[in-house]
Amino acid sequence: MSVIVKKIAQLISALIFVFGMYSAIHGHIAPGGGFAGGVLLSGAFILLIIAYGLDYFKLKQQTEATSIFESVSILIALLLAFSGLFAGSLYFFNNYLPPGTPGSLLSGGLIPVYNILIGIKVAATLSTIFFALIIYKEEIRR
Amino acid sequence: MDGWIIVLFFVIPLFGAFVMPVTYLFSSDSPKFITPVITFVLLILSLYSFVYQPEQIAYIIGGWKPVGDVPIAIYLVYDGLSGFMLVIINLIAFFSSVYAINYMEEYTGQKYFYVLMCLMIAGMNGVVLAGDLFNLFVFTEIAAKSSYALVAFGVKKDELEASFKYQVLGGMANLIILFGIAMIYWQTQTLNMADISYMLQNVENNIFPVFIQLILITGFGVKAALIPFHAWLPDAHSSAPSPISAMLSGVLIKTLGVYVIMRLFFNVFPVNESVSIVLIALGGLSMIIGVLLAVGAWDLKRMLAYSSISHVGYIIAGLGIGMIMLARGENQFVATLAFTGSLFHLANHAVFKGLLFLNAGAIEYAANTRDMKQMGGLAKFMPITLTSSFSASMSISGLPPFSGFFSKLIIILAAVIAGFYLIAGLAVVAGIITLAYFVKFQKYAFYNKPSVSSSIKEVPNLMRMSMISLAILCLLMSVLILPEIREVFLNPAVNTLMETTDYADKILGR
Amino acid sequence: MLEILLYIQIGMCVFPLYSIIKGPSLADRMVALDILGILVTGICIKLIIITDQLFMMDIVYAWIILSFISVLTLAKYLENKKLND
Amino acid sequence: MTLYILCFILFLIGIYGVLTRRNLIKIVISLTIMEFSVFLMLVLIGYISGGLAPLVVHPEGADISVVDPLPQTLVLTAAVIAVATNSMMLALAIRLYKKYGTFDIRKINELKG
Amino acid sequence: MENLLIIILVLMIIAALVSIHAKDLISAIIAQGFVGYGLVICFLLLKAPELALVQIVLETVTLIIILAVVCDSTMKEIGEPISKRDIFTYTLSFVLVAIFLFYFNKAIVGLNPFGEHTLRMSEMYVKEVLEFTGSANLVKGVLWDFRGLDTLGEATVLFTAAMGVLVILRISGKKQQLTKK
Repeated sequence: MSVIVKKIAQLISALIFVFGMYSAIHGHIAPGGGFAGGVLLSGAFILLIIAYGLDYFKLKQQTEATSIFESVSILIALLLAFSGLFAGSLYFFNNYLPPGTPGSLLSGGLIPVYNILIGIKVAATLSTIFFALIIYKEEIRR
Repeated sequence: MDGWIIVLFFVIPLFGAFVMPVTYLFSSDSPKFITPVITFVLLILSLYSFVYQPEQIAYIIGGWKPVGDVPIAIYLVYDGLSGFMLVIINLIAFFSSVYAINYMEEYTGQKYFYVLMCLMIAGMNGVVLAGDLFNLFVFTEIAAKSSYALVAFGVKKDELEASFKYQVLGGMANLIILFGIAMIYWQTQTLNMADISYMLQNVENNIFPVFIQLILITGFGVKAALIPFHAWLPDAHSSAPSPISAMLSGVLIKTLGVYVIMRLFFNVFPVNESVSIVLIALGGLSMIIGVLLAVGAWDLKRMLAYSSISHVGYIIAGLGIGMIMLARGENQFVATLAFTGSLFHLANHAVFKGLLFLNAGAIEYAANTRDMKQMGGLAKFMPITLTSSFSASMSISGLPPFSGFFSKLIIILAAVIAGFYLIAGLAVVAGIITLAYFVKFQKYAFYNKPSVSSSIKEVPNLMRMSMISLAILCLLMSVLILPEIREVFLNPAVNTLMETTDYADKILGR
Repeated sequence: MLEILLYIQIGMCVFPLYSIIKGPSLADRMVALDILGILVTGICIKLIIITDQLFMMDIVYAWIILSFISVLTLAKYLENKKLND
Repeated sequence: MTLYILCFILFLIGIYGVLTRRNLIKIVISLTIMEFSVFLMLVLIGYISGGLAPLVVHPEGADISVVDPLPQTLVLTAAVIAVATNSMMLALAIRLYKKYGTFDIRKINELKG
Repeated sequence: MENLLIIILVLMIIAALVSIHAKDLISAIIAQGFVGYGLVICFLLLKAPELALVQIVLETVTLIIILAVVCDSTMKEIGEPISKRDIFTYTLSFVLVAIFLFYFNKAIVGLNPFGEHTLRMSEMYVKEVLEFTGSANLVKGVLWDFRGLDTLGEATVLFTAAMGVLVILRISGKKQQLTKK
């Protein structure tokens, strides 16, 4: 890829990253949410890989790291859901934080927290899948 | 028992699955010890709740009370049938996970194996507890996805191809089920299974229920490997690692296929004759074609996989006979008999097919072959495998003192009393052919002239332990026929099937 | 008025489809997919004006950004038939 | 009703593709088309004429009629499951291609022996 | 509204047929992208912006993953003469399609027509989700509160898929030094 494409890809990937974070954080008041935001975040990495090639991220170590990110974030989500049992009423998935004023950023109880966690998880998962496919093909060629 | 305990049935294995990649960083041996602990806890939990909780519990996720008459949140329902299935699932899961510690040592990437196994157990427990149609679909997906990956675990040509076939058929089945769920939502505007059964009672168009039931039989028939949809089973079950084969053949096809068919067609949809005739036809076909395919197989695990098709056929045929009696409203005793036979056979088949797959794995581990022609003379080297597989083989082929005899006998009796002489005849013939190919297996594997090298040793201790425990259990299963024990273990499940509208009435409080 | 424009714009989706079916080379098909993206952006903006729901702008942003990635991937494929270098 | 029938035709095209195609990637594409049609079906069912999108931008106007949010939730869940299916099947396809040198499923069946 | 949707659906059906019968894989992938983007237009018209966003994102990612898979393999569709088995599968699939279509037509008589959906389970969601969860996005409120278990399950499916891909893409299944013989 030429220098122009590489430079533009760098700029746009930052833009995508910010937009993904916006999408994940504002999931409860606008379209988007954890899943779309997470895919956008992973899209930022994928764009960089496509523009710069494999060695840009030192991919061999990255798959381990993304795998850990993935399991930790979903583990926290599970524990949050389970913690509803201890918040007074013995109900799984109890949304025990106060609802707040609808439409503002800090509203919806636990929903934004779940959105952010799932955003991290989806970004890590899709990056893992993409990296694994690319690394596999790299190893098989040798 | 408090309602929230049933949440633990899928929270614990999910927790285990998510925590293992992290603990693996500190100790690479940790996954293989975490998994048996988890399955042991689940086994204790399921036995505890089965013995102390004969009543139905409906647990509401999130604590949203019904508005008016309409349930709005996801329900988890624990009743006799769920408890029965939970005990079977966690029993086989525990022995498989203990067996896997030694068996999986020669594979790479053991971390992923244990993670996927925990996810599969979580998915199956969730399917059994789900009281909401879409939630059931999601849990089905978890169990199915992890089984796809586990089938391809030893990444050789056969495994990959089997897994691809399994995924194509399973994916199609899932989408057909999802389409059926969409149609049900269109008609009833609800997803709660109890509410659906209430809403489906007043449908004017009488083609709609038949269409939906056909779609759902197609979808779950693929999961249960009934005969026109069985193409994935022999490849997938024979190429997975042996503990996983035991799980797949022993409980997965029963949970995702047979259990869901029971739940949907007895407790959710109104019981009708046409569906029961389809079930009897599919069951009879599976019974006889399964054994005919199994006779020709020389690959040990493939033979066992074909035999699974035939035994699922027995269960489905028994269910169909009971259903037709319920639909006609005559002779409730035969219906009870047929359901008892089916559920008894389900439990039996889980135990002895699990044991046989573990034996096959032991033979493969020691002699490094799966072809029965290349075995022979193993009796001298592997006495424990010999005895345990002997008891399982006699039980599966239905020789009198063993448990398989009683369950088959009850199904055949029910068929004869109900007037389905063809099904009874097919069942007898299938039983005889089953005996034939298990005698073949015993002869070629253990007693023929030795054609393998003499350096074969008996398998390691943990594998031995789980095989012996399952063999003892297999012998003990025939006590289930005694009335007092049947009262505790089989009757709650049979009652769930017999009282078809009870399920919805109790949940909705009508 | 805007409704008629909406009809026209959706009718115009036939042209990318024609190009995808007919297009002799891969580049034609790729361009057709990109043009479809631009058309849908227009549809989306018209819908925003009709229904007065401004939050749908998010979708337009996402579409524009992501169509860049997909076109880049396809272009990279056309360039040297492999993605990873 | 025309819309529902067209949607079902899309579903059937997917089934036709899965049953008749021989190329692994084509089978995956056919499954994806089936997924699309099921999603569309669910959203079509939940549509209410004159309803707005299920987003309350101005909380005081909460009593306006909106389309049914439940099918959209179901589609959101099913879409993620679809991605999971696709990625696993594609990983298997590339693995099979490297082993056999072809995407043809019949050839793979023959070569297995 | 209904006419617009019919136009798009017909275009999608044509694109799906093109995609299934395309001569090379890249054309098939692009045509499938057309179907996906058509689905996005449908979602926009049906007042589902949430789904439209997710579908765009998904479509792009699926496209990239498929391209990453097929990029250095044969692109050509397998063009071999039609054998007897092919004729069997073609007839089977056409018969299946005809039967399904016929019964579907019969079965949907009497259901709610397009646009006249009634609410039963979700009536409460629409009315009171704002009060109870405080989430202005009703879909997200339902997704993470009333149907939270489904969403957790969905995330678990994705986790399973990542593990599955890592399992499938291992180079060798068994440890080399331990295999016997």
